Amino acid sequence: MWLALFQIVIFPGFLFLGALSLVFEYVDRKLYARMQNRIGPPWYQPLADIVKLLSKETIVPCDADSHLFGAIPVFALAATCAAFLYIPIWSINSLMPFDSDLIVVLYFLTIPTLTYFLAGWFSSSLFAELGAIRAMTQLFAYEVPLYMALLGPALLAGTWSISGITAFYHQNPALLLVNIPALLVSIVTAQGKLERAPFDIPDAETEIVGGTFTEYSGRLLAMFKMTLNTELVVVAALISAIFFPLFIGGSAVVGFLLFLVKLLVVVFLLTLMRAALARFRMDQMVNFCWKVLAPVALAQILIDLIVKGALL
Amino acid sequence: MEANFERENGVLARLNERFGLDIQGAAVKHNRVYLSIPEEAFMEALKFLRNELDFSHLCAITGLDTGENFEFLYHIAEPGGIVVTLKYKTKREDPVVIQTVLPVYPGATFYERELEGLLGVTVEGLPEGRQYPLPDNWPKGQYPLRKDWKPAKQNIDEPTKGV
Amino acid sequence: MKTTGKMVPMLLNMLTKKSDTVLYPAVQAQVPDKFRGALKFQNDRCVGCKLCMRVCPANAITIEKVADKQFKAIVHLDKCLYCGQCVDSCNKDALENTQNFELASGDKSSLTREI
Amino acid sequence: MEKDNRIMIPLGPQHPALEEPESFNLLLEGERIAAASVLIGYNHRGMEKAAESRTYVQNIYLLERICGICSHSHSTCYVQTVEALAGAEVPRRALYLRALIGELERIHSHLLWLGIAGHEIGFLSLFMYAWRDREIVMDTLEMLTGNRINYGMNAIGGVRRDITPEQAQKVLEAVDALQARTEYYEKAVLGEETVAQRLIGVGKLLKEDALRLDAAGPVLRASGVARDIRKDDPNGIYPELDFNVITDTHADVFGRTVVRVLELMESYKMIRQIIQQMPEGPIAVKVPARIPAGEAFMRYEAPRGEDVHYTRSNGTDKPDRVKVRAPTLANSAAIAHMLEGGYLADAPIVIAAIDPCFSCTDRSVRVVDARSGEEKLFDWEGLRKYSVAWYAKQGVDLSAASMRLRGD
Repeated sequence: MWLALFQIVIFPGFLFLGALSLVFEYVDRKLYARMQNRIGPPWYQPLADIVKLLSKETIVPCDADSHLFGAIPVFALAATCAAFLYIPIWSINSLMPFDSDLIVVLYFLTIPTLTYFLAGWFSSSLFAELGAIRAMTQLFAYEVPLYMALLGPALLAGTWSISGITAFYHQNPALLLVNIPALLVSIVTAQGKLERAPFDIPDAETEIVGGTFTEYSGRLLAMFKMTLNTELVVVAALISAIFFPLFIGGSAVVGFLLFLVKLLVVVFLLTLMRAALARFRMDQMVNFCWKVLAPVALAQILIDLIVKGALL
Repeated sequence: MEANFERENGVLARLNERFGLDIQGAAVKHNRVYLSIPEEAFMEALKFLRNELDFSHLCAITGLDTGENFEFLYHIAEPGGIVVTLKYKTKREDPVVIQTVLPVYPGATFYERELEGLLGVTVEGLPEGRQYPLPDNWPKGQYPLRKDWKPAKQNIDEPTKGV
Repeated sequence: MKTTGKMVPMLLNMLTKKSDTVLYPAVQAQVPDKFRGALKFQNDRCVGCKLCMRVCPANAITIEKVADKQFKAIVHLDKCLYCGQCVDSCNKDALENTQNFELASGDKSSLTREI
Repeated sequence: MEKDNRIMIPLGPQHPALEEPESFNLLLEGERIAAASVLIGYNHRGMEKAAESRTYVQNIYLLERICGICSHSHSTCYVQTVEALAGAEVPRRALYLRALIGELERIHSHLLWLGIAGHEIGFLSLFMYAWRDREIVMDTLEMLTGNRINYGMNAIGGVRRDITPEQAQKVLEAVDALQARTEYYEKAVLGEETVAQRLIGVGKLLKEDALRLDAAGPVLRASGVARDIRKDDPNGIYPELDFNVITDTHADVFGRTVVRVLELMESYKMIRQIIQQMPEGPIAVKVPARIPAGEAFMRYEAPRGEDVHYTRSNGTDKPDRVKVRAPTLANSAAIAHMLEGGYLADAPIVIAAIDPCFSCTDRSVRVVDARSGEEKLFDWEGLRKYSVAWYAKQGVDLSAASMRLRGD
């Protein structure tokens, strides 16, 4: 009981994940800045931003349902934190593994996007509502390719448990090469999930100002910011657990450092993508997801099935 | 180098030939012709320049207050670089009504709206629209470009009161 | 030929380069020698012709007589355009532009200065 | 739903995408813009009136501040009218210096625009790179003139500052650096698929329409009309320079980007020629404070298009009337046309593509009933229903969710 509480609140739960997310927000922003030939923020900037937001007044629009308006960010943050508990960090097993936890993690990761939609919808502001509708439309576009891309490796491993997938590829590292198309699809769709450029359509500031979060302020906005940051870490961790489950099973320290390195690689790719591309229009994004990414993910499933058949 | 302004004088000659205008008062410079014509002849002359001499580009419309008259200047250009400034005067008596040139130059909307807003003339044939360039809450009957209009003294060291 | 991700090599290359931005105000910004910054007045040269007052487009400078052949200049930094026309117009070189550009102040009255 | 399908959305006068307040009323039919009207005038500062109570010299600095980017264009155009009135023979070295600053200003303006375009389409790396490179040209201008934006280079009868050989060398170095960067943009930005997708076919302005609506500058040239005041009605030393008028046949935002990027190349070429050909000699002639009575009309190719000044003098030291028509006003009539028939999502980049100075989306939504023309306020519930219906047409059904969530 006490151990579970420790795991949820401190490690690897809320506090550890929060700290890790601040580190990777810094890494993301610094890399982005350096790629653009700028100095970028100092290391404490993400923390300072959060502290600043926490100290600001929280304004709830008159027309908004104040209870729901305040509860939505909590749900968002709780869902991403919960998802992290099922992802292996330094060993093959996550802290609370069970059968089919991949499905649970994916559902947990869908919750933040739904909360963005609800947050925008209940803000009773034009920009927020436009952002909400865009977030929802985008969800329908990237979610299917993302799921299919993760389904392929799981099919090949023959398990729905992340720990099981990790263990399988740890034993058969050569089979990781089969999953390269799925890796690419999942990195691109992860960018859509995280609502970062070129898929930052729901909060494109030149079009709809702050998007979903236009009416949010103070600690509620801080919670949303933390959700976005933790989501980055969780998604990167998920991708590295499924696609790079290499060199694990050693000591906890080495495993942990390796975990950080893998996260860095994924975050680096996500940042590079953010810096290198112009924002898509909604119709282009939907077209791209359905006409390019979904077929690639589908092909991956076929390949995985064929490989699995050949191995048997 | 004293140029004889062949092209510029050619334009004047064509206008003279067609409308029998008095072109003695015209000023001719390099690439520039400034011609004052009677109000009645203006629209026909403008159409002639637009349609037959290829003065297809309306650069600007200037309205000015000369005290007893309002003067309107239409700066029109052709691709070769000649700009004709066609001017006419109307008696300054309220309300001053002039004709729109929109049928000849469709891009003239804002230039004519500016005449309405700043000089207080009525441009007949200009579609309804928000006044330009003065703000919506500008007092009625105040036209800054009239010579008898003086801006209110305001001490810029004092902050202006918010709305 | 149009492809996606054309900027990637440049973006990666930039990671190895020194950044182009500086941490102003921690790092001093440099302005060129003949920068038109705040005015400097040398009252021993001024003969009180007030030409600078007349040419100023913004009525930003006032020359006042303090004693016989003694003048002081009052500049309204909030009105000054830093065009330097007064410097050009002064026949006695009593005025000059300095390189000082950090003139912001939270108090408007402090912007009217005797120089 | 079909009968009342048109809503009016005001874009502006405050919007994060642009710098100056302008407002656009867009009549939407579904997601397409059926009609657009341009509301401008939020920035009227009464400069033409103010110019009547200032001397000719003071007016240089006043009119220079019409625009923060084309400051040299306005002051050059204005001093040209005054010099024509005074009959002043401006020294050739002064004309060369004016053209030098003018071309550096064009580089500044086009790089600024390139950055803004990157920002509008969510390509922040382009924004950062273009504005970084703009610093090079701004530093050069600062070195030559003493200021970064309002250069104060023009005087009536010449220019105020001469250029030293060391400075000329620095200008050439800056131009070399900028040319390398611009070549890179030509390759990497114009060849970037995601950029092209956002720009090609957006904000179409066909040649006939561009001419009919008196568009100016890069907007006109991107519609395939080779019209440039520097060639057609040149002032100063432009006839002595060898350069091409850049045109493009895309007639859309992509074409306008191509024209601006290639014009940068032409400007580099011209600056090299200017430095090479610049004669020795005085940089100004003295012009008396009182200008003889008369009138003069001048045109100047500002970075954003044709800038027009008309000055009438009455024999005193103050002008009787100064008329200014900035290029954005010439292009304003064309914006409405470019927006019509396009998508709402492309409106910011279409507006930005004429390189105006404008600002952001209004909070209130005014609705015009297309049949009666009657204006009424469109409440949130109505807008919500509208957006649900619109997205339903796109294949996303939100109506059930919305009913449940709202409890109705």
